Amino acid sequence: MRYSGFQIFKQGLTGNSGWKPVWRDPTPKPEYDIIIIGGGGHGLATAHYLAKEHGLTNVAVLEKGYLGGGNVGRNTTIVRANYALPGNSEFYSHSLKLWEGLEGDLNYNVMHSQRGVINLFHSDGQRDYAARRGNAMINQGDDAILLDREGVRKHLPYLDFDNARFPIYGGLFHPRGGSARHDAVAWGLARAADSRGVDLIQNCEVTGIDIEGGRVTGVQTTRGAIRAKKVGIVVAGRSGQVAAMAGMRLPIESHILQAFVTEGLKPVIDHVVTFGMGHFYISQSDKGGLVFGGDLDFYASYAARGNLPMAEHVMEAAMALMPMIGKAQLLRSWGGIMDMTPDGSPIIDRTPIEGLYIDCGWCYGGFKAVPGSGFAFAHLIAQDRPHESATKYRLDRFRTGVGLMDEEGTGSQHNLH
Amino acid sequence: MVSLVPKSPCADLLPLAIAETTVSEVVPEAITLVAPFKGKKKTVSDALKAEVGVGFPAPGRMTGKQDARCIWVGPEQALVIGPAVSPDGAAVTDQSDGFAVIQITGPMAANALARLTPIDLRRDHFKPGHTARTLLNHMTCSITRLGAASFEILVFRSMAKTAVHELTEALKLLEGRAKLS
Amino acid sequence: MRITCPYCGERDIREFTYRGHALAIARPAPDAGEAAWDDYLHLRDNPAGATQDLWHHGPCGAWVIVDRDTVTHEVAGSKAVAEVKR
Amino acid sequence: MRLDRSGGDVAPSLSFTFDGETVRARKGETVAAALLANDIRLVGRSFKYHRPRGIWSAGPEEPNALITLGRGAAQTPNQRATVQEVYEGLEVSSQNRWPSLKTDLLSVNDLAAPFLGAGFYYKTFMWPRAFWERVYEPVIRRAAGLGALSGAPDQEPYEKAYAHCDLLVIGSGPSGLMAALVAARAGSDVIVAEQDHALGGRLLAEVEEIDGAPAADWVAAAVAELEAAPNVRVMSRTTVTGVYDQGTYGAIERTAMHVADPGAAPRQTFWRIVAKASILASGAIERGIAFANNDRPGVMAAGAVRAYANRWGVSPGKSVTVFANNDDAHRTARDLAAAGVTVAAVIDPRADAQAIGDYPLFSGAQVTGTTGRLGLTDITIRDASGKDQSVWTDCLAVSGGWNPSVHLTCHMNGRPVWNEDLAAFVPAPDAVPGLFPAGSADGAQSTADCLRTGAEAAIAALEALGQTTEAPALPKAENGFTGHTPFWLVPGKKRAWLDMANDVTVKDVKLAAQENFASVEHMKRYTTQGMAPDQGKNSNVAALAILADATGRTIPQTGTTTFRPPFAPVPLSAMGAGARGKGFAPERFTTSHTATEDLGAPFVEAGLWYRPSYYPRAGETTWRQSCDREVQMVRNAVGVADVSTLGKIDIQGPDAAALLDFVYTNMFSTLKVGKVRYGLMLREDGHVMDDGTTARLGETHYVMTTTTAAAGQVMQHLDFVLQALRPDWDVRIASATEQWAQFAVAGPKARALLDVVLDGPIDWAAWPFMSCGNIGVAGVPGRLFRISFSGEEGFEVAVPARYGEALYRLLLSQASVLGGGPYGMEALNVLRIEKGFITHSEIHGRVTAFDIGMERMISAKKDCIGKTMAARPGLLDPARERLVGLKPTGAVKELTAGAHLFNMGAEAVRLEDQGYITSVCYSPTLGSFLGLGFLKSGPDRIGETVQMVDHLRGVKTEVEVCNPVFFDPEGGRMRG
Repeated sequence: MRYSGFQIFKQGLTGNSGWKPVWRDPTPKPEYDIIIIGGGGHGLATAHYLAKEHGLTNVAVLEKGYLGGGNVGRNTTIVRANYALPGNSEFYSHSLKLWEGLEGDLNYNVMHSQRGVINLFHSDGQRDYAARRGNAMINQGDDAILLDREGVRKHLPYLDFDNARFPIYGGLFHPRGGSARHDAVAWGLARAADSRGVDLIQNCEVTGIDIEGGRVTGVQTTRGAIRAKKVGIVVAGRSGQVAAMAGMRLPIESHILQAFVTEGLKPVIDHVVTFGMGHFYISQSDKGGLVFGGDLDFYASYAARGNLPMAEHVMEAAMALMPMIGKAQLLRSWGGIMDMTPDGSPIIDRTPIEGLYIDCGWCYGGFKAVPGSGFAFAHLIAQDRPHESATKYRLDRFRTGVGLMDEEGTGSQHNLH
Repeated sequence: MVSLVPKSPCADLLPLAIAETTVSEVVPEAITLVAPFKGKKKTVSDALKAEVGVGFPAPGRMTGKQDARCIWVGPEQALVIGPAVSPDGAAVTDQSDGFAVIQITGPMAANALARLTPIDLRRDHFKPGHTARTLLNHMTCSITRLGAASFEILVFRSMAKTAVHELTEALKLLEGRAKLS
Repeated sequence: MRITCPYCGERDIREFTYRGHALAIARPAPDAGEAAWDDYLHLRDNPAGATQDLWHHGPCGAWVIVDRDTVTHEVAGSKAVAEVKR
Repeated sequence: MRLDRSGGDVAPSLSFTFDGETVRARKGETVAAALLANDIRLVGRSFKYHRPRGIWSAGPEEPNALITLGRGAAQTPNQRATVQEVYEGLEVSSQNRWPSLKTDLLSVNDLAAPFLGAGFYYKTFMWPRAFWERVYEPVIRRAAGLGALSGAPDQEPYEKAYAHCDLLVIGSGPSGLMAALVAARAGSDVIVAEQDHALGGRLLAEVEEIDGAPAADWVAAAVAELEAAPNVRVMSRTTVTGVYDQGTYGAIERTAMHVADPGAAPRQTFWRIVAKASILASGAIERGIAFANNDRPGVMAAGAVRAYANRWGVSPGKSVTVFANNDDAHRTARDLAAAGVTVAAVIDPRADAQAIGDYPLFSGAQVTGTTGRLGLTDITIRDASGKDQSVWTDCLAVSGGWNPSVHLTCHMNGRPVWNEDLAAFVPAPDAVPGLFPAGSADGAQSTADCLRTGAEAAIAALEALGQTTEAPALPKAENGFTGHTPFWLVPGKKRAWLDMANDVTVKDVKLAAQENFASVEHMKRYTTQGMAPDQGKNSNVAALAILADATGRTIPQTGTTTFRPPFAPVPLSAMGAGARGKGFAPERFTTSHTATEDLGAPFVEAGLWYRPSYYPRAGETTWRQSCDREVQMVRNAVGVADVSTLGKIDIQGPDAAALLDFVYTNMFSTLKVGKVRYGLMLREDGHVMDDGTTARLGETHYVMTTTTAAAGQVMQHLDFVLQALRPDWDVRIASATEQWAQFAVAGPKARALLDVVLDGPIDWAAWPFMSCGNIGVAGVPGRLFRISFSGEEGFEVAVPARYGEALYRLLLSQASVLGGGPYGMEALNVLRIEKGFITHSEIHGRVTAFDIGMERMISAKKDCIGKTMAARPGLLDPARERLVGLKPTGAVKELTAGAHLFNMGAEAVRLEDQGYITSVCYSPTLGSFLGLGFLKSGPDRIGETVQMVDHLRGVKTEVEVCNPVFFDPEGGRMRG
């Protein structure tokens, strides 16, 4: 069923009884060409692009809970392509281009809004690094504008310019950056994949990976064994557990990242704003809630809930940067499980087991990567060679030291990125 | 020959009094960090007793009194506040100028600290003579309970202004709260 | 979360910084080989459940090994690294 | 209207305004009570359809009556009229309406409702693409949201505080009070947190007796006992908002929101309460019934109607009706009738319902509709025989039963358990370690049960803390009104609201099921049910029941969404209290700060420190003029700079040398006493962590210098090495950064300046380059290091910090005699770039010793941190970006930091990228811009010309690749 304003009008006149299910609830088949473990954003995008780009539809996505129930459903919805280092640069650039066509591609309004991202800097040194990054963005063909203090003031007059502990020197403005409605991304991708014949199987937890002679042959699940020629693992914070089923140990430690939303407010913040000194980022959703977050809680955890000190730190950063939001009230906080790598950049690669592929290590930058990651992972699985946008996301780079992408420069400690 | 005029960390900041609670600076003769080498704790403790009459404290404890006291500040580390000491068997580091020593005394003292430090300050949990390495809002500090309503706080010298600001703000808010009908 | 510093007693986690898995204290020999070093610095069991990790109690300077559950955040115990390694 | 009650009611004594109209009120009332007392039912407009809305509840769960307080910078949106206490002069405004509450243009949305069902926006607004940001989204954003922020900074005072106790009692209804009494009498350290200003909970709202006297008497006695007990702290107006690990609770106290002139008191206080155990006595929240147009002002929760009547002496209507599936709600009719209010009808879907008073009862009946544009005027009753009749009523009290307030038990991922008997979720056992639910929060149905379970929970909690307590004699209390039959909705075609706050109706939930958003999480997210300010407190269970029905599952099969912190909204200014302006992070001041301020130097932040940028002199109009002068001053005479911010770590012990050999790449055990050596420190992953000089003051005594930025990290690193890796070493380390005020004295006249300041005479021959030692400084014991970060003959002189300001002033006054003076960070930066000295601009965390040309500093004779991993093949690739010097040679003579490098003739795109520039300066010494940067195979390309492109600043030039040491490469000036 095609969605459109006309369809809404038509259905509205007929009691809205004609809307069809957005996806089927298929029973798992005994065998698929490809199994994708994980029905989050990246898994659904992988399924979508396998079907759309490679014509592979004998594919199942196995999700232990509900579709889109992982980090794609609990994040601060920021979409951007503003990285400094090769590897990340071309990947996120490609992902952003996919975002720009995603609604047409999916026939689903994911509310991708290019409202602009402004990264503030607070010293000469930070400015120089922002300039290096901004120039890398333009080298890549993306957009970046270096704002001075007055330039920032024009866009964000409500910041504390008078008495800030860390004065605002300027900002790196990325006009094509923005946000999107997170759940809609998952649903739109799921609907598109389902419509092309991919089986999306919910409440189906993978409990084992079958390997024979160094080759993957299928998976064990809570709904029985399913055979497959190829298996892709895309399970974010749970990567360690699923990889262990195949006898692998990953360069990943799972951490909690909290996010926060206030009660609905009339529009006050147009952009996505980030505060470098406070590890704070904020935007306002179309419903009016201020959506914001900060740093990791810093300790390994699967609890999907945060602790107070970091929550307080985030509120303090908010008050330091933009005291005009002081009277907004925190409505809800939540935590996602982040698959942190030793350099803060992801992995899309083959594994030592033939036919088994992995896409993980998105740290807390996974949302904006959803289409790019799905596209590249689908390409890798379908063609058994990396897509040109993701050639550097190698699993062995930590061992070899080749092509590390440590954007933060904090080194091989998982929680510091 | 010129001579250098000393200036204490809180010279321009203290004393002050809010809501019958006073915040004042103490400038001890010396502050010495004493860190016994391996197996030398007893030797060092004896030496300190001989030198200034206070033994090396157990974790979380202060030994001695106002004129010469020794407060635990970390594993195998204590600060002797009072006369300068140089016991054998320990790494000795002069910290006389490294810390701002602030005392807060009065009915609001404990309440003000309860705005700033996450430790349990209840009387039966943190008694006179107890000391803690902890936080004063975002700063690391050492807090020692001197009496029922009296505490000594050590913060890095460079942060004296922030520490005094934090205490002042806490006291002002408490005073405002007390005035609510 | 609250963690017990072996010297200072139970404290709010805001007094601590986290380092990672406690395996960090078992530094391989310089010639242990590529795999051992990769294990040490990068690869993790990343357990969903009981783990041992390393925390630094900033105010007193102690490094602490904490037995903790990554799913429930239950803290089963802690000890000073210096004691473990002695 | 106000009820004419005998007893203590006082006449309204104060006034406030609602949308500009004056309203008379009694002290202690909520805004909602006062509005109802004045027959004001229309209070706001709904989120999506802009439907007229009134007051639903009498507590913090209120979904409809959200108001804005005050104006200007004090404007506070989204406050609950049912919580906010009135005070003289309070300004209250309604929200989400334009131009006025009664005439709201966007109420046109209500007419378009068939086209605005759940998730409609996902299906449209996609074409043309550019219209989303430009047209559709701005319109949607303007229409959405509830209240508005003023846009001005919140300058009012807020605070944060900590509290500790043995037992935290959350809520002070019968179970909370009983629990608190038991624990208090047992001598336990108790905190009672109550969101209301008065303790008592539902006992304040019901007509009941305890021990044969009005319940209020029992409450008063209990409160008096608790307040008198030295081991009890009563915190009223305090809502526990979150449960965190190991007995940590967040709570928000509305400290001074109820007074006209709060003075310096905090408006709100965010508490962190640490409790060994807690009692969850948070009560229950009444749920509604879904029927057509059940959202009109005047449709209220039955318990709320009783609260207004019994507690505040206010009847929300003149002719009240009741629609309920339970006995408890019949009390509403009984109490109002007793107060002299007309009770027009009680409609109970249970065929066997019995009246408990003198009122018309329609058993086996339902309410099928309501009318009244801006407030309820009539309801339609379908009686047991199926006959409809209309009844005039201005207040319909609705009850679909009660939901235990299990929210806090979900904060640690506990999933509440469906109790079929209660038709409600109750807390899962052990959902939160140390938390004991009691009373109606745990499903208790009567006051007697609440008192009993409160006592039992306290006994259990104390036992968990190792304390045995006798069971107390329980007061005798009400034990009835427990009959109920689940009843969720009245079938019909019209919209029946579930989540009034977010305008989610039964149709929306059914549409979600129809479209296979069948998971409860999908339904919630698709319809937005439960995502409004009340977070589903009023609607979750009913929505779930309807979803379960629509998908052919039971409620337990359907599952629940989860409640997350905070339980009640917390203003950011309270949770972020103290962080405005300079309060965000501690400020660190050097001893020379005041003297530097006196000279008019602007400061820059260096970590938490403030350091001078430059020292403007008369006639200088730009920073460059000052900087150039200061550089030349150092090169030609003498300059003085405060370098106290650099980390200084005292290292003592028999194994001090071994430690240094292990943490630095190069050798320190071979350093002679009285000498200083530059050291490079790696992270274990082989990248550079920090650099600095270390001096050997004695055989077993070193003092290490770190950069300002890395001081804390290095200290922690050394602690780690000593405790975790080499506990066998006997070494003690201590931060001595704050003990010393240290000043760089650099330039050809440095000795001349020091001759005046140091206790002399000095035999300079005994102070060669890289030497150090103790020395008298103007009569004070100090230290002298002969080191240089400027390339000139340089010293750093240190004195105990108390003398810092005096020494700084002395150095400056004596320097000026020699044509010298102070220099700031800008000049310091130029001096070091001229010499090719690196800072964290270069060692930015991604570079190795190899990258900065220092691979030879990794001693082959020993192991050190980072050595093994630095030898990974990828880190030794000659084609890596490696440190070089850069000089402009093209038409444009400028360099910019952050620019990228490309081969001549190459396009400035990623695939052609050859490197980037990290530091630049204008060198007045060499009359040119100079840069440091990283270039692929850099050191192999000295002499080559490459292009520099800075797209952002529009600068493009040709640059010559050169040795990074631009000035005095042999170092003759430094060695003197």
